[in-house]
Amino acid sequence: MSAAANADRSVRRPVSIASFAQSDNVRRENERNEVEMLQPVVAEVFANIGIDKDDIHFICSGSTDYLIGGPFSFVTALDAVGVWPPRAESHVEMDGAWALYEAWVLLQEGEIDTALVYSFGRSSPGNLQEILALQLDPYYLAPLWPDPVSLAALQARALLDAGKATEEDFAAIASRSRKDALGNPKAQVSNDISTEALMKDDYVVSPLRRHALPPITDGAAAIVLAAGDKAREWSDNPVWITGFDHRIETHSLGARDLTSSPSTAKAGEVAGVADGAVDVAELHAPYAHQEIILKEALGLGDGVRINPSGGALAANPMMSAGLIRIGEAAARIAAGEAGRAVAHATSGPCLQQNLVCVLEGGE
Amino acid sequence: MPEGEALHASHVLEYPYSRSVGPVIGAFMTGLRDGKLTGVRGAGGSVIVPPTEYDPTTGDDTGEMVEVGPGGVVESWAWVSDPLPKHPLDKPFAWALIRLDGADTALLHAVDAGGPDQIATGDRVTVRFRPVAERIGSMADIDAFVPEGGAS
Amino acid sequence: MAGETTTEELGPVTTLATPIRLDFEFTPGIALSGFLRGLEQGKFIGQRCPKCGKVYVPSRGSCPTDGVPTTEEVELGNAGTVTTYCVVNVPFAGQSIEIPYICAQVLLDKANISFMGLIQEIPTDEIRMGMRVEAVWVDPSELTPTLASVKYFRPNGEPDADYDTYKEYL
Amino acid sequence: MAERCAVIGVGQTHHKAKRDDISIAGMVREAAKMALTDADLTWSDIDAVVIGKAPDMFEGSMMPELYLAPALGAVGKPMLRVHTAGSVGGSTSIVAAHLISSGIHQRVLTVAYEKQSDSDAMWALSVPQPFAAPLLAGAGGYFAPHIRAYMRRSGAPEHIGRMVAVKDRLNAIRNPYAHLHLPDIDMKTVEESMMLWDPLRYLEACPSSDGAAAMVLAAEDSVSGSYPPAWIHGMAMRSEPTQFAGRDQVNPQAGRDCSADVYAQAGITNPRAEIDVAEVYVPFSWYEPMWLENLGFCDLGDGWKLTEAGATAFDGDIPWNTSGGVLSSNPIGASGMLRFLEVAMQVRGQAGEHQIDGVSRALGQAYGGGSQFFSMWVLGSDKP
Repeated sequence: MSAAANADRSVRRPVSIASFAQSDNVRRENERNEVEMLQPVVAEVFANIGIDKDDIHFICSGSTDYLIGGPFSFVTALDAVGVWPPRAESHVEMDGAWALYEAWVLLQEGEIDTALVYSFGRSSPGNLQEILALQLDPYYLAPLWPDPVSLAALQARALLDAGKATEEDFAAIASRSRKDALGNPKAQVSNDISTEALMKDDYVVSPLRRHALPPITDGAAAIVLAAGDKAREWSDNPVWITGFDHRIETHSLGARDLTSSPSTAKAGEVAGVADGAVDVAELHAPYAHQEIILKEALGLGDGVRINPSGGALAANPMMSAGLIRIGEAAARIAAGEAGRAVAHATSGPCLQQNLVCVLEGGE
Repeated sequence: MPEGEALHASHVLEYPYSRSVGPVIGAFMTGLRDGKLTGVRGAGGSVIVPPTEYDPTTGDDTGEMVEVGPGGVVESWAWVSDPLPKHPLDKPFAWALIRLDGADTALLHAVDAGGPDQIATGDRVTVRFRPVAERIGSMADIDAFVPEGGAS
Repeated sequence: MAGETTTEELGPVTTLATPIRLDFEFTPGIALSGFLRGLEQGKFIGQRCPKCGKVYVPSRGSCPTDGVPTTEEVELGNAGTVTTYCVVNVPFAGQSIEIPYICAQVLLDKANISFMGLIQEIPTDEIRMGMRVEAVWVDPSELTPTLASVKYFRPNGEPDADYDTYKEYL
Repeated sequence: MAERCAVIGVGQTHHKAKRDDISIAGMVREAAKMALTDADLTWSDIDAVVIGKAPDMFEGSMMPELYLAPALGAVGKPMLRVHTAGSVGGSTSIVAAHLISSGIHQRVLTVAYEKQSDSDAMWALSVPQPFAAPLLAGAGGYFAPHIRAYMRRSGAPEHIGRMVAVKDRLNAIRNPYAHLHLPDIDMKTVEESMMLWDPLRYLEACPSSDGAAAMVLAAEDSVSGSYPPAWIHGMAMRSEPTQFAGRDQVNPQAGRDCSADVYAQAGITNPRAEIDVAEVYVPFSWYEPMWLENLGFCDLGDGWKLTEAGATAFDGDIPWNTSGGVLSSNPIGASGMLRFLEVAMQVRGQAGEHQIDGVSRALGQAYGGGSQFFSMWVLGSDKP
């Protein structure tokens, strides 16, 4: 842990990402229900470190009812864990990255040492373009059914108009992401394709071409957090969370500067991103242009390796894509490829809500 | 049971939600029905459109309603060449953030511009309401915005 | 423009109708599909947890207490016990049966979980906890992969089950 | 070590079948502004916002915290959205409290709401899905068989449920924010009310309400407001599976474990003697005697005897649901927080007509789903 991070956040208790697992990310999980999709992921996240559910002190999950069009999907999902005897457990109607935040908060108090965090979502049963329109103001916006691609396109246009990026930049990000995804067995979209070739894609909603959009993905992910002795017991080289924060912006797109992300910048500042060199960043940028905005907000220079997993352009399972960023960033440190990494998650239209988690290896 | 044998069926989630709007949104919707665009004055004097009970940044209460538009400036836009079934127009159109004259924030709506080469950031557009008899006090009372001068 | 006249005539707008319709392709999942396909054949098919040995009918694919997949299929009979019940007297949207009627938790023999079933062929004031019942299936031509294949349960004439045999399922 | 945390502001809407005078944002602001005023704070004093509600299908607005962030002064701040079924109002309060007890924030605003009249509660709670069992019973039909099981186990006479229905409604008359005000209610009117799910009658079931609740929580060195702070002495959540072989739905293990945890934190060994007032999630009258046992206020099978003896009445030794409870106001997402909030009001001495004299310790409880999710806290007037 860097000295600066320690000085700023001396009250914070070190918490480690002890284990991470994710399902294959697929276009259509058409056979298994949520429980059946999640159960092997939970089993794997325990098996990775040789523990079972009885080693877990707190459980927190992230999901949303609207993806499959039925209330209380998080309720039955608990069967994938087997919460018997009864467990301290909670659920956020948010990406699992925020569930991880809730668990991390609890671990700060020192009363408990371990937590299981998981999230899941099948986007394939419904029409995501319509479903996500329901995230918008129910009086002024949702009745017009603006789809998330169109809203992202408004943001991309603003970025182009501001001279902060070109359409080639979007394609270059997609090209790099897909190429990196070749090394990620869990990725959904991966290939070796040049920026020039991608520029031949049609617009879906101008100025966004097909490659600048995330795939529609079904998937699930899980992380085990450990603090204190448990962290060292479960890993010889723990990956520590050394900074963690999240912020939200106003909902009204017309009251925001869409070319910047002050909420990411603020979360990054509180999380202490700038307190040390960043080797790797896993940014939850569902749309290619959003990576540019996030990089700027976090002050990440060209030396920072962005989304070695392929990022959300390679797989974007709703409610898990943010949690996976944290898992992937931790995996890079655990693999010795990075010493310090930044993970980011987003929610809402045009990066309305953002979370930043700083991870470090070492003692 | 082997893989590939799960049952499938179509599922429709449908409800005719009816929302009470309260005084501020209600004033805007009433204005639409009357063929007017309104905003609300925030604590710092800025005019917020569409109007909310609260300042979109500080959360402070907002104040008096003020008339804005009918014209405004395109702040950003996105061209939809294949409208989705629920979109407000069934022909190609632009979504746009439009800062109406007299407003300090932008409103999202559709612009019936004709083609992607007929619209640009900074363009002036004006509101086109539905016929009086079709207006009910909803965002759909605005048929679309159109380029000022009536290009299409 | 209509001007103020419209508002004078209609009063200010106070409500907004925002109908929402979303279409989904639904799947109950693999384990539950096994149960539903059983219903289509006029059978109750459950699954046993490999760890605790309990039989879930239906199973959603994972033992709720152990968190492991339930894989072994178990075919159950038609008979079961009413563990508890209520008499429904309230009309509500989506209801298809004439009130009053009996809703009971039915524990099928050899199963370790009860499910809610309709009880017929008995006056509502004669239902009791522990009553032995059997499933009455719809005509074979009408069997579907839903619980609607079970027309209802009715008393099967056996003496009531001893309270101790089902008290853990209350 | 956990930091001390206290409730320093409370606010709630007037709960009604239909708040047709207000938008969703307007409704949550009504409660939130009241809580801020109570704490003598403004939006800018708040570090983070935690919001909770039950299924988004009630209002047809997905993850509405995104839309509500500016309405709750959350712009530029952390905002969390909790959903744990019916216990959500309690869980939301607890998640908010942990932001303070963990030492991360100084002042947190927490809000819970439901605007059930935007749709229909029965529909939103049981949206029909393919292959699902035919809709046999409706909401109360899920719980009525468990009530019957309780009656069988405990030997409770039938009039106990009616006593609870009358008691909570008479308490509600003291509470200006309660949805139902039924001054003429008595045992006879309850008995004569329509039988819905035998053994449950109309007046023994909760209403469907629009409403919101809000609290401001603060760390020890950030306490403000004119009423004394209500200190958190213990808080916990517990969940168990919805259905499993041998599950006891009358006296769920998760509820017993949750209260045991909270009592241990608060140093309570005899809840009936050491808790002055309790606000407990009782959506159907019979859940009072059931939860009396589950929460350890008496021995197993004796809950109904406490109710019958008047122990839980307003002038009893352990008044339960002085606000009128869920039986009198039920905006589902907010119902749990209203329980947590009422005990804060009791401890702070700001409950007006429904104030019990000299409350130094109080228990708030919420449960949800099919009695498988529990959240509880114990508040006290003394610093823990």
